[in-house]
Amino acid sequence: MKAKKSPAERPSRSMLFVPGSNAAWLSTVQVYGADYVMFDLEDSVSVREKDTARLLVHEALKSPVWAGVPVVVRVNAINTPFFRDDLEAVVSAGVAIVRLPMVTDAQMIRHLDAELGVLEGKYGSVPGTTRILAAVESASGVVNAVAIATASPRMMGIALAAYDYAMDMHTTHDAAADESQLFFARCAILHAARVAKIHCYDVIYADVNDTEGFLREVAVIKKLGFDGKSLVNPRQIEPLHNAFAPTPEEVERAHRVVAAAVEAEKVGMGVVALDGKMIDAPIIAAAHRTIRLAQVSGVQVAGGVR
Amino acid sequence: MSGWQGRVPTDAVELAGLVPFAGPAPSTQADKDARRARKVVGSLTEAISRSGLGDGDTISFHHHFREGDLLILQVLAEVEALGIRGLTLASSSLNACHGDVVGYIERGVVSRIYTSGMRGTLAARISRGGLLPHPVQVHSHGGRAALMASGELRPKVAFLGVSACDEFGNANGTSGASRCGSLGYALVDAMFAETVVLVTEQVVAFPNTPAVIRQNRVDLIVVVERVGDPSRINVGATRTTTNPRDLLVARRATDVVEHGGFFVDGFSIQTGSGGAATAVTDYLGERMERRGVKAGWALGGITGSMVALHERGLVGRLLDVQSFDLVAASSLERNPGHTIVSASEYASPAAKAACVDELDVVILSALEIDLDYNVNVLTGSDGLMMGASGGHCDTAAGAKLVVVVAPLIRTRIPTIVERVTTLITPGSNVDVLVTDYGVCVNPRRPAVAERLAAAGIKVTTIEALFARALEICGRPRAVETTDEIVGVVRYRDGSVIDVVRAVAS
Amino acid sequence: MRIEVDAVAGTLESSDALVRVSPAEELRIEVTSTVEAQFGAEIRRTVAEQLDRLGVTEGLISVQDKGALDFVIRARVQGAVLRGAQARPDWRKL
Amino acid sequence: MSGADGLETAVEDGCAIGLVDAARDARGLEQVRGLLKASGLGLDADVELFATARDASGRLLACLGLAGDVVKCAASAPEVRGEGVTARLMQRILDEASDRGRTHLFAFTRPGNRAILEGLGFHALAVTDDAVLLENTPFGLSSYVAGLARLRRPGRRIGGVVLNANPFTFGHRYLVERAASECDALHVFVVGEDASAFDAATRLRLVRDGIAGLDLGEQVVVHPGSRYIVSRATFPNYFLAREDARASAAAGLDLQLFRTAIAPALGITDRFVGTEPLSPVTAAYNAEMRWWLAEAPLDAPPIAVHEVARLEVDGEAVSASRVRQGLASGDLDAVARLVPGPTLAHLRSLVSPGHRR
Repeated sequence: MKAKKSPAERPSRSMLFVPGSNAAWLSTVQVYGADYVMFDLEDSVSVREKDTARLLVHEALKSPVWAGVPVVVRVNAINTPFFRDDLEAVVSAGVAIVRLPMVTDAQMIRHLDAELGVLEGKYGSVPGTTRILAAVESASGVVNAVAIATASPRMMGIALAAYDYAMDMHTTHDAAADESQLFFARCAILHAARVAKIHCYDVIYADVNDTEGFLREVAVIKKLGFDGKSLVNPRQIEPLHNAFAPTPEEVERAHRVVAAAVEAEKVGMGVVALDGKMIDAPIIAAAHRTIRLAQVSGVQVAGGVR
Repeated sequence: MSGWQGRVPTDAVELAGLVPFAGPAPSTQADKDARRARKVVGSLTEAISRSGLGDGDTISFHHHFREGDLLILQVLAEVEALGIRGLTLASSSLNACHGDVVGYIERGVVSRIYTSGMRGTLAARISRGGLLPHPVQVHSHGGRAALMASGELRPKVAFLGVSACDEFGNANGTSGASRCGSLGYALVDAMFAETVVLVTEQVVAFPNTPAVIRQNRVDLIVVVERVGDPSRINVGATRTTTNPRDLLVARRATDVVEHGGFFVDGFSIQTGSGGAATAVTDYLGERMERRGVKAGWALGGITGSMVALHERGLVGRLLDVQSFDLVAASSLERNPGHTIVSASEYASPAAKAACVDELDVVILSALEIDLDYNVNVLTGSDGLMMGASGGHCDTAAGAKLVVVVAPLIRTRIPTIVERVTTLITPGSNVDVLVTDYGVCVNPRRPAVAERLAAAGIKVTTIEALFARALEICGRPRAVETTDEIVGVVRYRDGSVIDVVRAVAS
Repeated sequence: MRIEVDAVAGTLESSDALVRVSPAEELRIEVTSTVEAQFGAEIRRTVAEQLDRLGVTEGLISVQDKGALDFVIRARVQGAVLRGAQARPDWRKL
Repeated sequence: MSGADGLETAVEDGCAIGLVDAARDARGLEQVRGLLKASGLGLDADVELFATARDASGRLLACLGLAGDVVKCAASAPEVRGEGVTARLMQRILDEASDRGRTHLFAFTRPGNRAILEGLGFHALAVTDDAVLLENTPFGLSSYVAGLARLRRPGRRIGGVVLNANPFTFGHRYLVERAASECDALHVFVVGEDASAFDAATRLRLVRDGIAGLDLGEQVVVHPGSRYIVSRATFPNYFLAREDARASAAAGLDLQLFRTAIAPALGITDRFVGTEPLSPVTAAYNAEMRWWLAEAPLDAPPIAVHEVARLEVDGEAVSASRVRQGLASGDLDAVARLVPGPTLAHLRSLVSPGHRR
């Protein structure tokens, strides 16, 4: 039986996509410090290479290169002939998280949940430990986001994919030009994620060389409350992490909030105050999040590496 | 009567041992052709003949054109046609473009080589043994100047390729068509060679100032169609890298420079060429602006990236022994703060002062680095020579913070090894290793480790990185060699620090 | 597992390997590698072990290695053999 | 290289890999033709597609062609010569060939490209001063030769004949008969390419049936053709019907393979060939045969070459092209005087109602 660490304890700002057919990337991308790496068996793998990519991903998951790293694998959609084989290939190799694309309703998640249960039994994994990340890429997926997000205890996150969603909405997605067409979908999956207490990932930004546009979009989704974003190139990791890093001032204040809370608890005070203002539980929780984020971002109060 | 005869007493005791004036030498100044013919000869063959080059002599070259050098093979062809054999080929470095030297070795034209490094087929053939009658002497850039100063390496003829010079031999690398920029390595040859032959593409009007190679060191001048192809000085690597691994290593290396203890106003730095090194320079510019720190000077091979920092006012002076790209080459002309240093001034341990001794920070690379931080930049782990000693051990000896950057794994070949195949730079001169898998600090430098840790930089150990590499790659089999010594590695002071043995076939 | 048809898996890109299999009455394995000096023996061991695990006792197997890590070589051998045998993988045995 | 360094890091080459379909992309093909010309190469008519590398502005930097199972017509602009781009082009060609069911490929190129192709999994079969032929498996030729060796016949003097037999005539039969009379055993190879008026299977059948009438029994072995003998791979010009400088180089590869691989496997000591008054390509082939089989300093025993004068009927040499002309003009009576019974029967079936061509 293989036990897995709960993904909720980890930072999850960045999810780096890697084509499951690319041997060089599967051999090297662990060094870039993405919070999650996602091996893709879906869009980036041609139909011709589905079989060999599955084998490559299976072997990669079992290899010492990826030992101890919780890897996400994007399988092909449920209604494709590849789904079952993909799932078996990755669960038999002990995958941590399965990203299911094209999710339109909660039934799909329950189906995946059941399949995972069967395969976990078959291959000796601890039942229920394989987590699910649902990607919604359609109007119905967005509308059903809450049901999807709460459909299984395996759910660790929900993600938006813009290309198909925009087409479904009779529009197009051009991140550099405008993001208003994604506004509703972003809000919808965010609400679903917060209701379900799971992570929420934004769309990819395809133009690797447009750092400015990328950062503009990152600023928008950070403000909205996203946990992170799907990435298509390692070069996007550092700018993303920097953008998500709290400022030294924010970190300092967070430490003071936590210290005040600890002090209040110690002396048995029910009410916590800092600088004459009341601090309630959500503020304390937010302060803990900021400190965690600062720790993974390398930010120190006394101005260290940024 | 010209009025000078009879003025000097022939028997004055006071003049004992002095030679009386015997009349002026016939003047060439009036005759333009005669003036020109003093040095300018019609062909390489004529230059070789007039130089008196004979069997067993030493000929020397510079490698400022790197992969674009066209001179060495031209000269060897002429030398062979003249029936001269058994030469020592002393180039400041040899590159992949010199594969045809193999034939000259086989035919007995070349029998000894002094160089900073080798690559391509020449390197592979020599590494397999049985080709060169005597092992290659591999020296550093500073070490070459020292070998010349000591007299061990004393070229009979230096053939120095320049894009243009005047008829007296005033030359620089910044005029004419094929500009290579600095002529820092060539300056040593011009200083020590018995006969200096400038091979130029063009003779321009006197005086071709500012001259780098000066007329008083030049014996002969020969015009050829091409001496080098400057577009191949930095083949493929002129633009900033987009390779994410290079960028990752560069960012970490920049963190180390920023927090390693020498990032203060007026500091000095050398970064080298290649994707990661160029990226370090770019990142460093951002950090300097953010922190309000300016560098006093930068040394070594100068790149366009470094020129950009200079022009933004972030680096005060550029001391250029070798221009790594055309931007650097042209900057020499327009930026008064960008000046040339000779290999001797740059790095020679025999010089009365060498710039490396004033250097604060150097970024270096490695083909292999062992658990004792010893570095190999000459041989691959398959035992074949494929790199160059360069200024590695010179700068490592001088600089106060020596940062080696390298990917931990190059297509399954771990960079960290138990024992380097060939020792170029002793580990006691290396402070920090930056890889894509993490940063580690030489245990001999606890202060550096503390500073990095205090800044929040995660520091691991070289043993941990080594273990990780083995876990991923498997353990590579040690290279099998024969007893034949094909290379002698000279440390910068001229001592022998290691030997390269032939790879068993 | 018996190789019925010619098949290929993998690529010639750096860090990958190209494996080619053909039907034959004997087992022949040819390996060339850019890291032959350091890892030739280990690669041959991995290939033989994978063929053994897949029950391949005859066929012509050629491996063109471009510095692939062990897991890549395993996957490429599996891929070529399964394609050549027109078979589906047994995930428990791989 | 670097002053302080000794190392350079490879940069991305920045090329985009694409395809030019020779049948559909006239503009792309013209660009390819230009690039080939700049490298001193011609554009072969049988190339179906080219993998191409272009820079960001769309300028063609390198190309690699696929003609059937042969990779050829490789060229690149001076600034991109190197293994990286060739590797990517080759990968694309391998993928495209694989989609068409071709996994066993040959490469026909200049000797200077040999090392690069060997780095891409190809193995050299034959080399001349102008060309090298390679295949992408270490087992191809060796397996073929091992198969041939099982068909060895005993004897001191062993003959070899290669026929296209398009279709089999009395002329071919005469050549076989003469050769057999001088040898202890004779191996007859029938060209395997489907590039002639009669398909390979038909030509092979007509040879076998036509020779059966000679009653030579076990003395003669008729081999189906292979990729290693007068094929598009070993002798492209035979099929391109072209008369340029490559004619000799290409024949040299074919003949070298015959001498170094095929003949030793079967113990062939003598090669027989008809005199060739009509086809210039075949005539050139015969002329080179003597050099490559009997004289060239190769690592294989020399083979004696015998030119056998053509059989004449009605005062004119019998040839397959004469038969095809007779067939085209509907003169079966004339054809009947040129071909053995099985060939005639086949030709009659072609001109019978419902099979008219």
